Amino acid sequence: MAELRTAVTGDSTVPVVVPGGDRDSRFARRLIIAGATILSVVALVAVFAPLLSPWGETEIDPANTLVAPGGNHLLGTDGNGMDIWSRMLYAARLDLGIALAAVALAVVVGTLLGLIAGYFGGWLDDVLMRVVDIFQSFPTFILALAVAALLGNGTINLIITIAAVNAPAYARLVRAEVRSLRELPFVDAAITSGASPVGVLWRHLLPNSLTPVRVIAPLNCGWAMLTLAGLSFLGLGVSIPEAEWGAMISLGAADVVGGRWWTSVPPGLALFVCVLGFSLLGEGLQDRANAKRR
Amino acid sequence: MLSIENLSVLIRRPGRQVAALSNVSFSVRPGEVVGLVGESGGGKSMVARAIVGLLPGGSHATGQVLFDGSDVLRMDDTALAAHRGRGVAICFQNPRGALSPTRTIGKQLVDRLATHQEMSGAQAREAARELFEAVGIRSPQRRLDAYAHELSGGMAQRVMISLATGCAPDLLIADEPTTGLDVTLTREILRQFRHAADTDGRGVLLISHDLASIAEVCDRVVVLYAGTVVESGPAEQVLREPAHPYTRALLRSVPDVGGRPVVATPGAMPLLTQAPENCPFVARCAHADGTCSSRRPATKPLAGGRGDWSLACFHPQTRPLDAGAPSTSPTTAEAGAEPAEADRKPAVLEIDDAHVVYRSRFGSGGHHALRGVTLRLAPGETLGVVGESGCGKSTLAKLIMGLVAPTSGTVTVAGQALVKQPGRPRPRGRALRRARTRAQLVFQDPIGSLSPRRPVGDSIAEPLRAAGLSPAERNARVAAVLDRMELDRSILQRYPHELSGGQAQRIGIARALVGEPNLIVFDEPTSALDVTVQAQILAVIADVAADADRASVFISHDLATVRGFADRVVVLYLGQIVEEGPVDVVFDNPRHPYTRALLGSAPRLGGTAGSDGEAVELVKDLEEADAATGCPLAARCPFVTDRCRAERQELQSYGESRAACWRVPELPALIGRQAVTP
Amino acid sequence: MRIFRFVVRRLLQLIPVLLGVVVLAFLLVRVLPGDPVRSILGPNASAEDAEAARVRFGLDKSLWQQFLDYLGGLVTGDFGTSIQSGNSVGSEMALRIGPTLELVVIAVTIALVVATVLGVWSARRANRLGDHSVRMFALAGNSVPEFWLGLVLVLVGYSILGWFPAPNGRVDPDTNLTPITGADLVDAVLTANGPAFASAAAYLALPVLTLVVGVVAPLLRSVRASALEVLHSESYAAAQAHGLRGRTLHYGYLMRATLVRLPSLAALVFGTAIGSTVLVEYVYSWQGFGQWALRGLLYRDYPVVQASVLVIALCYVLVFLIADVVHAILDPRVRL
Amino acid sequence: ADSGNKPKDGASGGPAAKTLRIAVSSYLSSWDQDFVGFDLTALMLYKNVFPYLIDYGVTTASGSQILDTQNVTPTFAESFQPDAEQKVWTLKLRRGVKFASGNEMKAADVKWSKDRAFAAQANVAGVYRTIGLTSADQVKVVDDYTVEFHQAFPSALTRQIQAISLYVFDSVEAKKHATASDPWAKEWFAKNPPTGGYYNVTKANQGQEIELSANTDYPGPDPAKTPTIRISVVPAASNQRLQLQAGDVDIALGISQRDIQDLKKTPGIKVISAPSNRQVAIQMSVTAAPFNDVNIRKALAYAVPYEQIISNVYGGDARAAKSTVPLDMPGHDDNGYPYAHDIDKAKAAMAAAGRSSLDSELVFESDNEEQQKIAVQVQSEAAKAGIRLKLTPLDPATLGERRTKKNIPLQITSGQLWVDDIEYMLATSFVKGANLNYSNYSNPEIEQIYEKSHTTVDTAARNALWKRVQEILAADVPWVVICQPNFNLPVRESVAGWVQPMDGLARLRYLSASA
Ligand SMILES: Nc1ncnc2c1ncn2[C@@H]1O[C@H](COP(=O)(O)OP(=O)(O)OP(=O)(O)O)[C@@H](O)[C@H]1O
Ligand SMILES: Nc1ncnc2c1ncn2[C@@H]1O[C@H](COP(=O)(O)OP(=O)(O)OP(=O)(O)O)[C@@H](O)[C@H]1O
Ligand SMILES: [Mg+2]
Ligand SMILES: [Mg+2]
Repeated sequence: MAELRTAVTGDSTVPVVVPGGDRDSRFARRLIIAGATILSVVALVAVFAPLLSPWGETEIDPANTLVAPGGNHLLGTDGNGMDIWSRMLYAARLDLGIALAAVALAVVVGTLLGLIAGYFGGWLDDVLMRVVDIFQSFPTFILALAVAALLGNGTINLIITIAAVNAPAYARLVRAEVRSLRELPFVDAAITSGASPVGVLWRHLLPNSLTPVRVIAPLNCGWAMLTLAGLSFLGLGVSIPEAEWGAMISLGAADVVGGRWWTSVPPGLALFVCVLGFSLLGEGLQDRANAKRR
Repeated sequence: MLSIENLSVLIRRPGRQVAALSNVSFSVRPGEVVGLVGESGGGKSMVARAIVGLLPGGSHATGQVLFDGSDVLRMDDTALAAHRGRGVAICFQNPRGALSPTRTIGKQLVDRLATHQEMSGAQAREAARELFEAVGIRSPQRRLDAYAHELSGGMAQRVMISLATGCAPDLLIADEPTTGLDVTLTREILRQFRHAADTDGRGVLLISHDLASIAEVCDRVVVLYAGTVVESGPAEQVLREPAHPYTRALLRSVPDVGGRPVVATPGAMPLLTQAPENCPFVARCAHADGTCSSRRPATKPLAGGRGDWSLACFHPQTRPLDAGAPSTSPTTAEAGAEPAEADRKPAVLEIDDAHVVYRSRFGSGGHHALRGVTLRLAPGETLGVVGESGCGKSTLAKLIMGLVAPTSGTVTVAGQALVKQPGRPRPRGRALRRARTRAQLVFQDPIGSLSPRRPVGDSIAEPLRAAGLSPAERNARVAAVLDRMELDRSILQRYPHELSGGQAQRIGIARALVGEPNLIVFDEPTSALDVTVQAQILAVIADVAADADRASVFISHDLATVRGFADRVVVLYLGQIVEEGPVDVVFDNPRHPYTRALLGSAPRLGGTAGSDGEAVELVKDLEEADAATGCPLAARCPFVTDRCRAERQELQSYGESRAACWRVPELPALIGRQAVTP
Repeated sequence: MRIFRFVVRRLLQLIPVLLGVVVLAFLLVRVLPGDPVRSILGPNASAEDAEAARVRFGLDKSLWQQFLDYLGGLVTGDFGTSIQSGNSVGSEMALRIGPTLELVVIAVTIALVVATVLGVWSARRANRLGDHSVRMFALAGNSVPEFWLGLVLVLVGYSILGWFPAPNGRVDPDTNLTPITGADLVDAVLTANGPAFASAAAYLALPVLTLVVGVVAPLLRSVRASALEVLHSESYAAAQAHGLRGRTLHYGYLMRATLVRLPSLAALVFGTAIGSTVLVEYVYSWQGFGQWALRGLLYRDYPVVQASVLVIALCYVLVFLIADVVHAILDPRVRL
Repeated sequence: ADSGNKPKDGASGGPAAKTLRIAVSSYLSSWDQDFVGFDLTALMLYKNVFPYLIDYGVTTASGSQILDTQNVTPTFAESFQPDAEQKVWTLKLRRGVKFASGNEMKAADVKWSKDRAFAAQANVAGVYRTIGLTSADQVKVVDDYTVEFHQAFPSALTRQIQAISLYVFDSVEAKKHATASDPWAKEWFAKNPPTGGYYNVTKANQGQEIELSANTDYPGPDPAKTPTIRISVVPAASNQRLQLQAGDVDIALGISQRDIQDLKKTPGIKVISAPSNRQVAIQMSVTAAPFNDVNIRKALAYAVPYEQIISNVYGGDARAAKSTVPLDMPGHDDNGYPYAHDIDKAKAAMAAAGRSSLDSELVFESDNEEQQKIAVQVQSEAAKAGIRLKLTPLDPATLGERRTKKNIPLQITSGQLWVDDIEYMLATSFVKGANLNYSNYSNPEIEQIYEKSHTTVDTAARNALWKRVQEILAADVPWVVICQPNFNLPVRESVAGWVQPMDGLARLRYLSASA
């Protein structure tokens, strides 16, 4: 509700205009569009990386290590003589892939747990939630290292690690949602219409409990990418020499001090933009959801 | 004091535009109670907002809202700040939502007192206590430290009134102060406003969708339809002989305890994007002609009308609203013959001494919601269940549907137990699911009872799926039931939020009907709906309830709606049946003081019913009455004796009805005395 | 009293969780490949030497026996002996946890204050330029990897501008700070050591900034959203319509209602911040808990890993407990 | 303020600074050298705070001062001499050497220290086996200042081995803290740094900073030159560089290779360079497929891009290998070492093995940037010869375990031997079961030569043996020696007196700085 703005005129036929209205949702839409655009560009880059990059993902130009941008190498090369520009493009594949896959896995596992815990309640709920507590309170990087050490440090394991770290949040979210949905009349309506428990869960509670998940998931994707970068920095990321932004940044981070910004700034920007894309999308979705609630 | 002149509000949003108000004019004088009535979306709240200068963003307002001579729409910030609270104070539509959840209500009141009456801390607290007392809050000292969520609806409304009066305004606005409250409270709250006008000389603007309930306390009424004033005038006359077809339609939509039948008006209010060019009611009006649809009638004083009675209509009606309405409806006429016949068939529903206790999650104890209810319902019979909010009506519905298990006692639906009951077998798996479909429930919240992310077609077909029908059969049955509900097929693909309340409730009834159940329970199916839509849905329900081989239970806190089509009625109080019998017997000759109290507080249009003198006033709110050992009503009953307090009476037969009260024989005499010494 | 009962009940609920964490950590470190004793023995050690070392640390016993010994130790507050340093894990941890907690607590507190002030400010100017810029800055800050931000801040703040001390520790050794709790600011206050306080604060500035930038966005987003919700709520409109103004309106009707939902998110953010310290500590040579735990993990120092997992989990659940209590205090609707 | 008259410590100018600041990459794991603690930072500190009774001398090589591993001289000891049979070695202690507690160092301290070492069954006990010392009885106290070591057999390595093992605890102080369950005062030594060396530890904040003060009571040659040395832990190499550039540290021990190239050009900083005998190599498992085939080992040896690695990884600051034995090691011989980068020969060798391609795994240390880069370059070139390598970085614990299991097909190793001698090299790396023999290599002839070398004391005879050893190793190629990187240390220009440690453990006593 906005305040009336003064229009000091005696004429009662001149409308008094109250500012405001829907700018909220307009901005939310812009955020969503901006985020979606960024992400589509990144996705396109990921798909067409081989066409866009003059060098291979791990191709070495031995005569030209750490050369500055220009000439044969659009963004210069790193300490191994690999082309930054090409690696930066290829990295979109791994980064997007891992983030999306990890979040998807987390959503599936977390939602399932949350549904079961929230719907059946009782001891099952208690046990599941305690398990979720355990996982949630377990330090991320120890979990990551454990998974990496157990399964070797491959892409799949990174996905598992990041999913394991995120799944508890979804479990909680969905559980809370299911618990409040369970009290709503439509659930009673389904039961009295003879729906089986699985039917109620699957056809009624699941679709309705996913609303907050949809809002959180994009934000979470961005966060997953940052986690991936952090793991790379700790040497727990993707295996050398695959191209991944976080790994590129952490490899090149030390170069910045010596003035060789190109090894880490471009992948840093790429990561930043991509995470920002997810954040914008998430923020927009959240805005829209909030506006709907009001 | 308040004079609204030619006020129009257009709300502009990209992609949509609403003409919320079009050329509204009326005034409120000090000491006067003016009622503003009309259907939902008619623009009532918008008027209130314009008066306090809180129009929504994107509003374009023209015209004037003159308050003591200055135009609220054009006030600057300081003038507005002085105007709000001190000049006009508003009681919001949803009192619990309008109270800040994180501040004690005492502090909220003190804030108002400090701001507008420049009181200091201790002084303000004392004044707050007194104000609470004045609006009928018991143990006000303790309540000062309560939070909004700890209050019942009635209590919250009282607090809201005290907050508004705490600002010491010249004009008090109450936006739907009684929606959601039950009949006994409604009366009490409305009286508070009359009181404010009479003793403090404040102007009062009472907003409601329900003409009948506010009629009693208003001096004048203004009827709003689609943002236009269609009729305004002295309350008494407008209500008795409304001249505008819309006002008449509104009044006819409201059921009456006296038994006057509800007449439904088809159609719904248009959503205007511009100030109307024609009469906005034209599409629903029986008297409409070419003029009505080409021109918009000007507001003119009514020829021959007394006072400032004016209306905007080309065809003012003059006949009284319901001359010679039959006092009994056809369905109830058969009622007397039915029980004997019903006894022979196997009962559809049998409840035997059922108790329900809601256990609290931690610790012991719990809430005893039903205390020994015994019921029997035969096919074809319609049972009305009435009682105040919180008396256990919904619990009874859930008990029947097998959504709660009885703590003791038994419930049998179509010969089967739906939940685990002590010492009885119950079906499992598919058999249980089929058994469940034998009884169906129609919910109070029509939209909320539909799964939000499923097309409604899915929801309707749900019982058929449980019965294991093939998709083709399902489609046929769904199509049939849609026809009966007069709904278009295209609605099946829609989602619940795309439906109007009336449509959603038709869907709800369709879902209940589609599986041909033996029993349908209606739990306050119309209380969330708009007045004219209510009338439409009640007509549908009456039709459904009349199906010969199906039993129905109709739950309502409003006795009048029950009267229309129930054969028998039970009156529930604190989880117990206090009176029971054929509907006309109970309504025309109530035995229990509680039944009398309920009947007494039911709104009635000026003098239609004649039992006013016999009304029983209960002394306290429901929540303050704790059922101890004796009669559950003991704490609130004006006729209470020591015996009532110590011992509970069982249901006793009095003619065709039964009641549980020690003092039934003496009551008529007692009531006479109470009327003399209140 | 009700709060007390609630806390006790919640503490009891923590027992299975912590027990689960203990079991999981215990098993996890043991199924990890890698031999903890090899790294302390040096290349010339024979198999017998290795066996002797294993015996010294009780690693020759059965898994069950080791677990029972460990549990027994925990009950008496003994976290075991570090394989790497031969020191008691408890005393090493005591030195490490203080600094890290100090860092995280300060950062989260600042983030909370900033988020609250800016969030409410932003909500009041919803959809104007100021609001948009605040949100965009927060989002941008949230989209940069912490270690990268840290390195850049070091480069700019220390090397180029020279405003901040070298990233080589937590306090200038010349101030002769006597460690008591390990949290330097606290110790400086306790020992009334002014120069040490100044120095510790200067050393804290950049790491805190790094963490704050990393975590402020979700908090800000949440505060803004709930402030907006309150501003649009009927209860706020009612207070406005009744002519309440200024401080009464702001503090009585806006702030508390806005902050009600913040504690649980703050707890979550606290958890993330604890996780991020590993990186921040590395960048700022802040030999704290995260570095200690990471090193323990890399060398499979079983007792160290077990203890650090347990302590992080404990911090985490306690912070959540505190958040719930604060929430209950702020929000009268919460039933305890 | 010019103070040119004051005596200079060979530094470039200014008065001697009281404090020297050194940045290291990690905190030491423990102060107890017998039982735990086995990281380079720890070992370096031990060298400076334990009284080591004998140590290497100093010599000058190609313009810089280096430790002379051939010349082991008494420091805290008066003398250390063998009998005629070279089996009994007599150690005479210097009088007046005091621990921080004020206790004088006596023979009983040496005896207690050796008893403790044997009891620990780690570290010293392990290396003593190579010179025939296996039990505490072999160490005998003669009088308060004389101890005898009775070896089971004579050894040419005794001086070298004792140089790294003869450190002494303050046993009088230690016994005060010993308990029945902890007779060797492990708990006390885990917390309390040893005393009596060139430096005493005056402050040690867990994880952060260590302050060393010169031991002014040291009565022997070469006392510590700088009164106070502060060692701070800075894990990020780039931060070490920044601090060195800003003058906040004087010496940075953990700077990465490419930063060193930059720092050579940075004013105010000098990079001390010296050839070193640190070897970087790929050890190939000779007992597991596919590298059990000598031709495939040769293929890899030809496929490694030596020059490319030297220039890309070390910025040219490394020497190519000419033999499996390090370049400057006595007895080094580069005759007949054929391996240089040549993909055609590599393919030919593959063909000789009957393979056109194969898959394998190259393991390296996960936090080692140098090894990681080498791995990438090797992977890229080896692929050209049909050897497809999966790169597997391993953390220390996993690496340690897999090494004991001997199941790593290829691994990058790097390091320098503590003893600059081929017999020691064979003992540690090439005889069956040797600890650093990750290749699982064994060759009967090498075993024979090794046996013979124990008793061969004559230099020419030894060199003849070593020549044969190198021929055999070149033919068997258990290792691909990649290069021998030079030692580089960036310091502030004010720092002087650095002595290049051939064992990689800095002797801080020689360091000085001008203020
Ligand atoms: N904030 C808003 N933005 C846009 N349109 C609005 C807004 N508030 C109300 N309207 C529209 O203005 C019209 C009048 O609304 P108003 O709330 O005054 O109706 P009402 O008579 O009070 O109805 P109810 O009985 O449901 O409270 C409706 O058509 C509604 O949709
Ligand atoms: N799930 C529950 N747990 C605990 N108490 C409950 C529960 N449901 C209802 N109650 C309590 O039981 C009593 C009866 O509730 P019920 O909903 O049956 O009343 P009602 O007559 O339908 O009221 P209304 O007219 O407000 O719908 C109320 O006091 C209510 O607070
Ligand atoms: Mg309204
Ligand atoms: Mg109900």
